[in-house]
Amino acid sequence: MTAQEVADILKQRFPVAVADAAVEGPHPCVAVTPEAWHEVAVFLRDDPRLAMNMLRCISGVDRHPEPQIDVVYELIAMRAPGGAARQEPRPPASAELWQNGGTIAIRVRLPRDNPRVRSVADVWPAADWLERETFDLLGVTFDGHPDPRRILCPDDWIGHPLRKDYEFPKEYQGIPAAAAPESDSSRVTK
Amino acid sequence: MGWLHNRFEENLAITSVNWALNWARSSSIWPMTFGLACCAIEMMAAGASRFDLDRFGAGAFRATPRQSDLMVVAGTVTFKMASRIRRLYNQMPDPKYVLAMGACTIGGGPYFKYGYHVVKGVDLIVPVDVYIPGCPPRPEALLEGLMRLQDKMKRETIAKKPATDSHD
Amino acid sequence: MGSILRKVAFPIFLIGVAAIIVIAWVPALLYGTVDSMRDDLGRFYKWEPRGEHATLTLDNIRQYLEGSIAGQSAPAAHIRFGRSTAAACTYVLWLLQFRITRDVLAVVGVVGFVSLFAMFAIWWERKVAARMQSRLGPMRVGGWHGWAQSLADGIKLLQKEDIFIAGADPVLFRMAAYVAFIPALGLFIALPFSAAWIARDLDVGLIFILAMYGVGVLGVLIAGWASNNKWSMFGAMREACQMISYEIPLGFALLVPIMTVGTLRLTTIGDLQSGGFQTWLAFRNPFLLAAALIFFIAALASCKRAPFDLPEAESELVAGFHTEYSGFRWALFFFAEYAEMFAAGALAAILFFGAWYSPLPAAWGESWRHGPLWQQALHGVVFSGPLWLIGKGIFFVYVQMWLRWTLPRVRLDQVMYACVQVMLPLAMLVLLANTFWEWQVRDRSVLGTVANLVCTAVGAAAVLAIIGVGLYGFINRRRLVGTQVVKHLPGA
Amino acid sequence: MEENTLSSQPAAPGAIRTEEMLVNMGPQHPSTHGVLRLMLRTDGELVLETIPHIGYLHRCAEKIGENVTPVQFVPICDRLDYLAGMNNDHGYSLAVEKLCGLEVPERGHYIRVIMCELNRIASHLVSFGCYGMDIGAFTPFLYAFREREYILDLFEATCGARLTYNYLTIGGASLDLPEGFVDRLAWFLDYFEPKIDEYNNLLSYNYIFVKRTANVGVISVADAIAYGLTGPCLRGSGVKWDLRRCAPYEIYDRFEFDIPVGMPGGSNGIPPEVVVGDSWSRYYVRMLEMKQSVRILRQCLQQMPAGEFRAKVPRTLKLPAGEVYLEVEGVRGQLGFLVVGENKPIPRRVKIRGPSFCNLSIVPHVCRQVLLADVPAIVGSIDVVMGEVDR
Repeated sequence: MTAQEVADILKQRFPVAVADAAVEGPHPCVAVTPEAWHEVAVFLRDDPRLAMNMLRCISGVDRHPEPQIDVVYELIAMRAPGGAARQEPRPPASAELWQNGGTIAIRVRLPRDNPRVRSVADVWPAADWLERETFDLLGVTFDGHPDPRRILCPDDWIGHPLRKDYEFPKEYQGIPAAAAPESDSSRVTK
Repeated sequence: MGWLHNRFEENLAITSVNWALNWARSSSIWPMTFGLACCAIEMMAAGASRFDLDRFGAGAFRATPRQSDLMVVAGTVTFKMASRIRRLYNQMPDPKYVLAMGACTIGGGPYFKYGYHVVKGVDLIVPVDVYIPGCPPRPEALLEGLMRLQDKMKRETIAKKPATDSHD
Repeated sequence: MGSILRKVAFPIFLIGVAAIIVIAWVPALLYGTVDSMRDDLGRFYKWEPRGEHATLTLDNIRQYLEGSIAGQSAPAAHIRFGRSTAAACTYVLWLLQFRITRDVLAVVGVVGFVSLFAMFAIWWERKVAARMQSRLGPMRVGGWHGWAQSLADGIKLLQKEDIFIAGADPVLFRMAAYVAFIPALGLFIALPFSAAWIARDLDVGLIFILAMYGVGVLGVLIAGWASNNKWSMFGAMREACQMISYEIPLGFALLVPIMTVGTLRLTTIGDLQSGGFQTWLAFRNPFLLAAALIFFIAALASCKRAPFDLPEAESELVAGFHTEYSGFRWALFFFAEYAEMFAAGALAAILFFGAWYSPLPAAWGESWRHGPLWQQALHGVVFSGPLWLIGKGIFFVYVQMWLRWTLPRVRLDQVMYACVQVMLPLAMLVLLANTFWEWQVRDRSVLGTVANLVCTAVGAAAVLAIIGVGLYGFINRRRLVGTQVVKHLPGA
Repeated sequence: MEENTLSSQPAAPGAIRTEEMLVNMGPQHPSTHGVLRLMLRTDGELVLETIPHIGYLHRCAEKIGENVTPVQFVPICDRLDYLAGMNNDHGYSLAVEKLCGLEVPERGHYIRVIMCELNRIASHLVSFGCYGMDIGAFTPFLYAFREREYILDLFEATCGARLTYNYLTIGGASLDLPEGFVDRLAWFLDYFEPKIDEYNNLLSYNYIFVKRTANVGVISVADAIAYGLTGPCLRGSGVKWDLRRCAPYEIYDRFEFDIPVGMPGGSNGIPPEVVVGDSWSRYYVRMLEMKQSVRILRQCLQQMPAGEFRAKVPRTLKLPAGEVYLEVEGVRGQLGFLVVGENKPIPRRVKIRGPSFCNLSIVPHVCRQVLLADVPAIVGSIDVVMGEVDR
C-alpha cells in the first residue's frame, strides 16, 4: 500500500482531523491535529486495510524560532504471510517472509510553549519509552501516559536538552560542566 | 594508600620489605569488571585471547569493588553515572588505583562540546593515576597504561615521607 | 637483584617443593623407626602388652641406635650409627614417640599443605583456564610461567584494607571467614594421605569429614547474613539449600562403599584396595561405579564449583556471599574452597579409586617395603604412598576445573530438581542394588568376576582416553588454533 | 544496593510469610552489558517485577547531530552501537544520501555490504560470547573474541581503527579496500564458517545451556510487534521479517540468503525443549545469521567490481529542506535515522531510533514472575548495547 492510499483512507475517515498530507518526497507524512491523534492511532492500528501494527519511532522536532514542535510517528504495517493483518500467536514452523504492508509517518504539530498530546502507549506499547524519551528531551507532555518520568536524563535534570534554546548546565550535583558552547547552529565548518 | 603506608621510619629493612610489597602489589592488579561504553569492549579484548591481561597477573576481573585494586574507567562518564562511580571508588579497599581509559574519561572526548550530560573528565569525580589516550585506546595501549601503573606502584614506600614533601 | 632472583626463582621453587616433600617424608620414616624400635625393645625386654604404655627412655634409644642390644632388626641392622650421631638422634626419636609431638607436627603439616596447595591450585586454575581459552595465563610474575602469581596475590591481599561494612554484624562478619576456613582445615585431620600419614586415624573418619563439610556451610551462611548485602544473602540462601539437599545423595553414595567394606575407618577402606587397578572399589561392581559418579557430582555441588557455583554466581549475584569481603578475610574463603576441592578429590580417591595405591598390586613390592631406606622410598613412589593420593586428588581437582571452564551454570530450581528428583532416587536405587549384590553375589563367582572385569575395562578405557587426549593436545600444541593466534593470518 | 525498602506482604493464613525485597541490578553489574540498571522486586529467588532504568550512558548524540555537519557526525554514529560501528555509519550515510539525492558508485555499495556483514559477524560473536558468560560459561567468550580479532584485523587494515571506524561515510567509503583484503577475507570466511558449528556444539546444544534458556522469556509474535522489537529478537519470535529482504536497501536484493527465524524444538537439530520466541531462539537466530552473513560475503567477493568507491560529495554538503526517515537492518534490529534538513549544512534534527532501545522496552513485560537467574538470561538474549539505548 502506498503512502498516497493511506493518506486517502485517512482523509476519507477523518476529514477534519487530517490537516494535510505530504506524500511526495522521501518521507511521506500525514499531519493530524493533536486532539484527534489518539482516535486516528486506534484507527490506523485496527483498520484491516491499514493495520499499522508497529510503531517504529517517535521523534520530536523543535521548530524554533517558529513556536511549534512536531512529533513525528513512524508507522509500518507488517503483514503475516497468511495475509491476515492480525497475527496468530504461533506462526507455522515453515514461516514465509512477512510482507511490508506500507509505511506512513504521522505528524502532530504542537505549540512550543505548552506541547501536549494524548499518549498512544495504550495503542502501541512501544510508544511507552519513546514518548518518555520525547518528554525528556523535548518537553512534550503526553497525557495519559502510564509512567510519565524522564528516561535518559536524571530525574532532577533541569530543562529539555533538545530544545533549540536549551542552556547547557554549568554544573550538576557539584560536578563542574564545561562552558556552554556558542548557540550558533548555522555555523559552517570549513 | 594502604594501611601500611607512611608508618615506618626509613631504614634498610624497609627497603627490602618495600621491594617485596611493591612487587606483590604491582604483580597482582585485579581490575574491576566495570565497563561503561566503547572502551569496555577494548578492555574485554585486552583480557581476551590475543592480548591477555592475565599474563601480567592483571586478568582476574573481580565483579565486586571490594576485591579489586584497579578501576578501569572504560567509557564515557555521564552525570547520571557520576555518583555511582564515586560510590564504587569509595567501596574499593586501599590501596586502590584508577585508570582513565579513553578520551571521554580524560576530558569528555568527542562529547566535550555538545555533551550536556557528559562529565568532562573522570578526574572531576575520582583521583586518576594513569590516563590512557585514544578513542578507544587499543588493547596494547591499555597494557602500556597498566605497566605505567606498575612503575608508579614500584615507587611507593611504606616509610614515612619527609615533612618537606607534604605538598606532594 | 630482581633479575637474578627471577632467574634462580624457579629452581628455588622446585627445590622448595622437593624439600617440603622430604621434610614431610622424614617424620613418617622416623615414626616407623620409633615404632619398630619399640616393638624390638618390647620383644627384648618382654614388655607386656606391646603399645603405648611402654615409653622408651633416652637410654633405651641410645643403646638401640648404637647396636648394643642383642636381637634387634631394622633399621639399625642396615645403618650403624656412630656414638655422636646416635646421641643427636636420640633426642629427636625420643620426642617423636609422644602423641603430642606427632599431633603438633601433623597440624603444622596440614596447615602447610592446605596453604601451599591452595596457592598452587589458584595459580594452576588460572593456567588451566587460560590454556582452555587459548590464552597463556600468568606468565611474568616470578619468571617461569608466572609461578609466583599466587604468592604475589597473597602478599597483595595482606596489604589490602580490611573493610568493615557499617551495616554489617560486627561479630559475625569477622567470624564468618574463620568459620568457613577452620572446618576446611579440620577435615584434613582425619584424611589419610597414606596408611601411616594421617593425623588421627579415626574409627569414624568418614563421618568426621562429612561433619566438617557441613560446618563449613555455616561460614558461608554467616558471611551472607552478616554482610548486610542483598546479593550476599541470596548467595548464602542458595548455598544453604544447595548444601543441605546435596548432603543426602552424598551420604547415600558414601553408604555404598561403606556397605561393601564394612567400616568407616578410611585407612581400612584404603588398604582393601591395595591389590591393583581391578581391586579399586569403583570397579568392583557397576553400582559402586555409579556411586562414585554420584559422589563426585554431589561433592561438586558441596564445594560450590561450576556448574553448581550458584552461591557465588558472578553473572547473577555479583560475587555472592563474599561480595562484601576484601583483603585476606576474603582469601580465607578462597583457601577454604580449594581445600574442600582437594578433600573432595582425595575422598573420591580413597573411597573409590584405590586410595594411596598405584594401579600396580602392592604385593609386587612387598620385598621393597622392608628393604633399605632407598627401597622403602621407591616403594612409596611406585606402589603406594602419599604421592599417589595427592596425585589422584589433584587429578580430581583438575576435573573440577575442567568442568568449571566448560559448562554453563545451572539454575537454582534445576539444581534442586537434579538433586531431589534425579540424584536422590538414583543414589537410593544404587544403594539398594548394591545391597542385593553384596548379599547374593560372591566375590569369586562368575557374575562377580565378569562385573569386575567389565568395570575395570570401562575405567581403564576412561583413563587411557584422558591420557590420549592429553597427549594429542601436547603433541599438537603448536598446531592447535589459538596457540599462535597471529600467525594464522595470511601475510602476517 | 542502595534501596533498602522492605515492604512486607500480608500473609495468607497458614502460608509462610515472605517479604519482598527491592534489589538493584546494575548499573555496575557483570551481566547488564554496560550500565543498564534493573530494579528487581523479588520474593526470594522469584522476580516479581523488573523496572529498567536507563540513561547512564546518555551521551547526547542527537544534540551533537544537530550541531555538526553529517560528515562530522559519522564518527559519533560509530559510538552509538559500538559493537557495530560500520552498520551505524551506513545507516546515517544512507539517510543523508537519500535526503541529498546522492548516488553511490557500484564498488562503494559492495564495500559497504562487506563491511556491514563483517561487522554483523563481529557483533554477533560478542553477543554469543557474552551470552555464554551470562549463563555462566566463560570459555566461549574468549573464543568469540579470538575470532573477532581476525575481523578487527581486516577492519584495521582497511581503515586503521579497531572499533570506531569512521569508514563508511556520506557518498560511499572513505578509502578503498587495501591490497590483499579480498584474499584475507576469503581466508577468514573459510576459517570461520566451520567454527560456527563448533560453537553450536560447544554452547548452543549444551544440555545445561538449553535448559537454562529454552522456554525462558518467551515473547509472542503479537507482543514482539507491539513493543516494536526488531532484528533477532523479532525473528526469534518466528517473524520472518528482515529489512534486507522486506524493504531492500543498498544492494541486498542482489544476494541470495535466508532469513533465520525461531523454530519450534524437535526438528532441524533444535532441542525439543525450545519454543518459538524464547531466549534460546533469539540466541540461535544470531548464530544462524552469522552463517548467512558469510554467504553474503562470499557472493560479494565474487561480484565486486573495480572502480570508484566514493561519490563526489561537495565539501560543504547542503542538506535540502525536507525530512527523511530511513531504517536499515542493523545488527540488533532496525536502526532508523530521521534527518531534518533546512537548506543548511547542518541538519535541524537528527533522531536516532536505536533498535536496542525498543528491544529493551519489553524487559518489564517479559521479566515478570521469573527466577533471578533468568533475568540475565533474558536480558542477555535481547542483547542490548547501552550506547545505542541511551545514545
